[in-house]
Amino acid sequence: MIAALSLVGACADKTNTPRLIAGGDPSRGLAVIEEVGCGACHDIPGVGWPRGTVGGPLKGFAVRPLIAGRFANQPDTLVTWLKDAPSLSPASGMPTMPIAEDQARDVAAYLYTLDDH
Amino acid sequence: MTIERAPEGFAGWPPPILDPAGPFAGPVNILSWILFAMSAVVLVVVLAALAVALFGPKRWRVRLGGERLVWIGGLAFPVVVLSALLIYGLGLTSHLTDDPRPGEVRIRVTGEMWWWRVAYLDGGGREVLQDANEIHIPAGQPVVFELESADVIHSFWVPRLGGKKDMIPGRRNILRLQADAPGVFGGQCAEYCGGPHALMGLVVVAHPPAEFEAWKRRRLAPSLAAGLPSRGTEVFDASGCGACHTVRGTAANGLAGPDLSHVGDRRTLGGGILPTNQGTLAGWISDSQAIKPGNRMPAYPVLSGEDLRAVAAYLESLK
Amino acid sequence: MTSETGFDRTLYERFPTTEPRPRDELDELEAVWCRPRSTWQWMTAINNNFVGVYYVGAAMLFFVLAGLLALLMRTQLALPLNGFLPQETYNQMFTVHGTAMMFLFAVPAVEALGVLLLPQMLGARDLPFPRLSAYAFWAYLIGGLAFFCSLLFGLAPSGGWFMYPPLSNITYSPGINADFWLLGIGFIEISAIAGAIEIIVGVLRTRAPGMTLDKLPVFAWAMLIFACMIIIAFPSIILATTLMELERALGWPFFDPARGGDPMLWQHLFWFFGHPEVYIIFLPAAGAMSTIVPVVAQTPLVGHRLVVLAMLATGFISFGVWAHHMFTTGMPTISTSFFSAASAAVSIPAGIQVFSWIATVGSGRMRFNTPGLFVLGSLVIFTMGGLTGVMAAMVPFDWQVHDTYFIVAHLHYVLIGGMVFPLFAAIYHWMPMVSSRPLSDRLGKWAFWLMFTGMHATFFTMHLTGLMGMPRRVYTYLPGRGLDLPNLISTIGAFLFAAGVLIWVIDMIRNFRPFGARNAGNIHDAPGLEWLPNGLYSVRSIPVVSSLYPLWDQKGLAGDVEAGRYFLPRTATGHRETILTSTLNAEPIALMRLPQPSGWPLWAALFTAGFFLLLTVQAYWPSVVSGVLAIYCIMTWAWSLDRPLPQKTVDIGAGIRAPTYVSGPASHGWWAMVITLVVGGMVLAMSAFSYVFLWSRNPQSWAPPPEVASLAMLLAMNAAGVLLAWGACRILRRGGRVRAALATLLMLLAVGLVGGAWGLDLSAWLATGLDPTVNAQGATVYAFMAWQGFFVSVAGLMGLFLLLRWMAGLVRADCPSTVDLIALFVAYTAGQGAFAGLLLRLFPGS
Amino acid sequence: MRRWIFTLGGLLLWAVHFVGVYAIASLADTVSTADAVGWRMAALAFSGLCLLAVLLHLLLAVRRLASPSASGAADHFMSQVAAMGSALALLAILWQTLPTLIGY
Repeated sequence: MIAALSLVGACADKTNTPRLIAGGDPSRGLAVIEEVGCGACHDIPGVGWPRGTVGGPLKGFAVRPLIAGRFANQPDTLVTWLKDAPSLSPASGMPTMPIAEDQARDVAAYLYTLDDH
Repeated sequence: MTIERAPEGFAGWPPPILDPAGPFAGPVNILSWILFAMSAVVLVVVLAALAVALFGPKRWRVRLGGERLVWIGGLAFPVVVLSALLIYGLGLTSHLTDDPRPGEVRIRVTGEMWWWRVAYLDGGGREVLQDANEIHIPAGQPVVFELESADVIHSFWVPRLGGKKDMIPGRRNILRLQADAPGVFGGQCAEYCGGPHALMGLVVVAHPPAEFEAWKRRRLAPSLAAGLPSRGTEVFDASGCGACHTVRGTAANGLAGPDLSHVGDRRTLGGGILPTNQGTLAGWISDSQAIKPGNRMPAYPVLSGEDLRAVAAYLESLK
Repeated sequence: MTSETGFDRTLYERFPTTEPRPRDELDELEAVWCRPRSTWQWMTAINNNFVGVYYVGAAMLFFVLAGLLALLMRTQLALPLNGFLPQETYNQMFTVHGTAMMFLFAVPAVEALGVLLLPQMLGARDLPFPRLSAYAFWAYLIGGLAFFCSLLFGLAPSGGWFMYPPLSNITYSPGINADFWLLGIGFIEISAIAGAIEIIVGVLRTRAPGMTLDKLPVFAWAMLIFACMIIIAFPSIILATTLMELERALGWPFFDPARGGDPMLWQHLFWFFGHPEVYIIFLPAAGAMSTIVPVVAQTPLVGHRLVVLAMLATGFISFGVWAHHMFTTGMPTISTSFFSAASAAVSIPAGIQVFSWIATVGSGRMRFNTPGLFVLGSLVIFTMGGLTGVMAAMVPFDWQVHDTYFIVAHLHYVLIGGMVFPLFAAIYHWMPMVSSRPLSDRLGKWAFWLMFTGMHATFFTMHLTGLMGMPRRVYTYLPGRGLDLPNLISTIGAFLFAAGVLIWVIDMIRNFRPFGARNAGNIHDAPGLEWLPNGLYSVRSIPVVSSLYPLWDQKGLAGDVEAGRYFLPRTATGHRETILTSTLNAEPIALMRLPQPSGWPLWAALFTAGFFLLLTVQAYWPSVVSGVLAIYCIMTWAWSLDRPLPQKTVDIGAGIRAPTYVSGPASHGWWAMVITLVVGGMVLAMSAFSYVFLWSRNPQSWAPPPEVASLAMLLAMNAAGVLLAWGACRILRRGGRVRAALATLLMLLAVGLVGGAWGLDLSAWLATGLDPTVNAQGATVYAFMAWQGFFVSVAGLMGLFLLLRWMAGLVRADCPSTVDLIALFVAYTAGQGAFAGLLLRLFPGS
Repeated sequence: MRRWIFTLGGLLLWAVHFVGVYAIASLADTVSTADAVGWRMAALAFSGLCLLAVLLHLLLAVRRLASPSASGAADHFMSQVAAMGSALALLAILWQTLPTLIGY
């Protein structure tokens, strides 16, 4: 419900987002997030529970300049990060996630709808 | 790698009570529909009588407005309906509570705040294998569950396989369930047990009998990954995880928490609530309180990112 | 028909009298029954016209408060994984919601309705023990508020309203939260039993002359059965809560399996109370329905005798269904089957009542005013709840739906249809009688339709939610499983329901405004005595009743009553008074003097509350002080009772003379004491059950009792106590100052003997080395000792009270009631001591 | 008191029967389960006894209703309640006996 509302809101504002993900579908992305349990570590708008505290909260992720405070928040980097964070940052707590490329793109697309501060 | 979706849980559509998957749930489904039909008929009769009493023509109302209606509608009608139902219901109760027969697979499930300790028993009732929150059974044959509790009262319920039964400290209750075909069935604690009772789920996996035997043989041995030295095992040992958890084939032999010997092989984490993968494992280890508030595992904010990942990877490798 | 008391029924023909009444009679009556003037007088009012209204008001306050909690919970459940309420807060809220609705709203509300309506319905001036009503009300209000406020400090219990151990024991519920629950329940136990005594004696002994049992209003029947059920059922919860507090505070293991206890004992004790409780709530409401339906249909109730029978049968059979809450606990199949059969049987009386209401509506012409609508709504909702009840009575079906939202739906259908809607019908129906001003019919219809729609939206949906597998008492649920939509609908429904209640609250505030006309009169053309013109003294004169529907069948009754042409048209002795009548045929026996308002019941309630509250927060010394003060207040209150009047007999109307003092079984005090002792006896019976139950769980761990030979002394002392107490009563009646002194002495000796027997028993057990904290046998044995010790202490206080009265010259042959009642209590205590001694030594034997 | 006991006789017998069969079943469960047949027979015999008693009470109540000596509306009312209560109790006891027959 909240998810649907926030999606509607997000789509209305984000028609000119610079970070479109080719083939990424935000609603499928949210489904992947729930299936894979990203909430175990992150507080993600649209995911009521769990609201993990281990990784950073992802509210306003779309307008953040950096991923994990280190890498430019660009679509390709994000997709790589989602699948295999340790390859970019060996000290990160974020493990390799069991998601395929297209699923990662969907998740990234969803994260880029989170533009409210 | 693909995601295996968290099992269709204990709840949802179609209503699991009306979607039976075995001979202990099937007759209850039939009973349910008989009861629904009975209720619908009675309700219609009452409402019709009421409607006539309120709006009917004078002649009808006079016929209705005597003590005869009370005798027929309030006494005779319910007596007939209830007598039939009672005879059927008592017979069914008796049929569904037949004693276990020798040779049936026996599994002891112990309710703990807020997870399930699972032990597979041999013919003599000795424990041969321990696991948690996920129960594997052979399909097509009755399985005997010995239900116990370690702390407060819980209730073991897998709606598609049959009714629930309470787990009461100091007592052992017997429940027989059967899945007709292989499949995954959600379950849930039904008796309020404090704190995160809402998040105390479980999964039942039914295999073809031969596969079940194979699965059990595989499980009897320690996980291949258990003994291998890795950063994950080092962190696991150094953090004292073994004080509460057992990983067979290693020094970790704690009994307070769930057995982790094959935790990577379990579909869910945290009592049927999250899928098992490195990410959810890391989140759970680092701060399970944010996920399942009130559960007995403390948060581990002392682990570095790399250590956390290493432990998560190690646990995931325990298949 | 033969007379019950030797009263000559032809005397009734003298009424209505024809001679003119003296002019100042009415002024005297009004002066004696005067309206309170200061705030303090309002607070210490004891007349049922005031206490009844306070009582209903307080119950409705708790209804609204507990309803607000429901709204908060529904908001949390509106969305899956919602974060509106934290888990612990949610768990506390559903516990308080259930507890408050059952104990602070439902039972007190129907009891309050009885206190408010019964005297007027029965043609009495007031209930027989008005000060007890006041005490019960204040204890309830203070205790209830304290319990509710615990929520604000996060100190509320979180174990669910049935508080199953081990979850509620000290290990899993540390802190004083669970103790607050026990505290709240404790007050309700006190006030419910006090109210039940009041109602039983009121219905059986203070009816208008001629109101034989076939003319007893259905509502009064319902309240009578209700009160008897409280007397039988509440002892079980008294025992259960006492045992739980003993386990929590002192570590006596009644429910701890590691030390031979059994959590199932709690379930048996709780539900032996808990299921009758549902019918305890339902019966008065059904009685109200059976009273209101004939009025809205303007025709006598069809099948009146069947309805009375149905209520009696409910009163019995509802005690045979308690374990249908325990079908999933692994009881033997045969036992579950008994309870299944009884659960089916208990629905027959409900069916009789439903069809009697339909037939009544059919034989009359329905008026669709607000009470009429609530009555119809109740009929529909209750029928639906009854049907799901029959479903849940089928054991295999219950295995599936037990502890799911299906049951949540079922119980709300039964309770809202069986109690809340009838209560609202009753409020709309009787408001013109209570405040002489009707509630708005227009607003009432809005309230009804909002509540009716909201109710179905909320709870009908829950049947489905339950079948979809949602367990009850979950603070959240996972998304993507189809549960989102039904839960959202339920939440919207809950707010609709609340909107209806809000409209009613606004109307109530409007209704009690202190200005404007108040002259509703009998606007419904209802047939009951409560619709006679009345003042604070109830009716001007107490009519002779010759019909079940006196205002319909006895023409000119209202005028004659108002003109003082019946019994007691004045105050005969210059005090508050009413007529004491016989139980079956309501023949006048005596004039019963009623007490004046007094602050002592209020103080007693305050200090009783203080005692328990301070004990809960572990301020032991202040609590002892408070307890002593409470005892002092109660004694002072009792001090003014049992005083004979100078006039031995008075004219109670038309030259009929009646005594102003009676003692023994004819007196109302004797009845109250006997009923109190029945409560004690029931606690004892439930204790014996608990003892045998715990033994059967662990027979091998039972240690041998003390020597059986020690029984001889124990029994002899108790028997001697009984004999002396009986002797005291006999000797006092023979008159004389020496005999009065002798009677006092004998009674003190009797108390001493019974106390000594207890001491002997206790020391014998202490000598065996049995420890109450080590195993269940020790715990139960010492629980028996503690219970007997409590009775012995009360007997000791009574002895002290008697001694003081003797010194004040109040122990006399012309007022033997005090001695009689103490003798009854001492004799019971002796019997209880003997029973406990026998049971504990002979079962299971050495 | 005697009037009350007569009026409530049927229902009181129901209560006696309920407590009796429940006690017999509980005892059987506590003491032994081996000899179930014996316990069942005992329960059935007890049920039969209670049924007889209720029938007797029903007969008495009906006779009192029919007898011309019963005068007054109140007496008649109490006798009616007694008779109907007994009839209802008869049914309830019959149902309560069913478990012993088919409910094991």
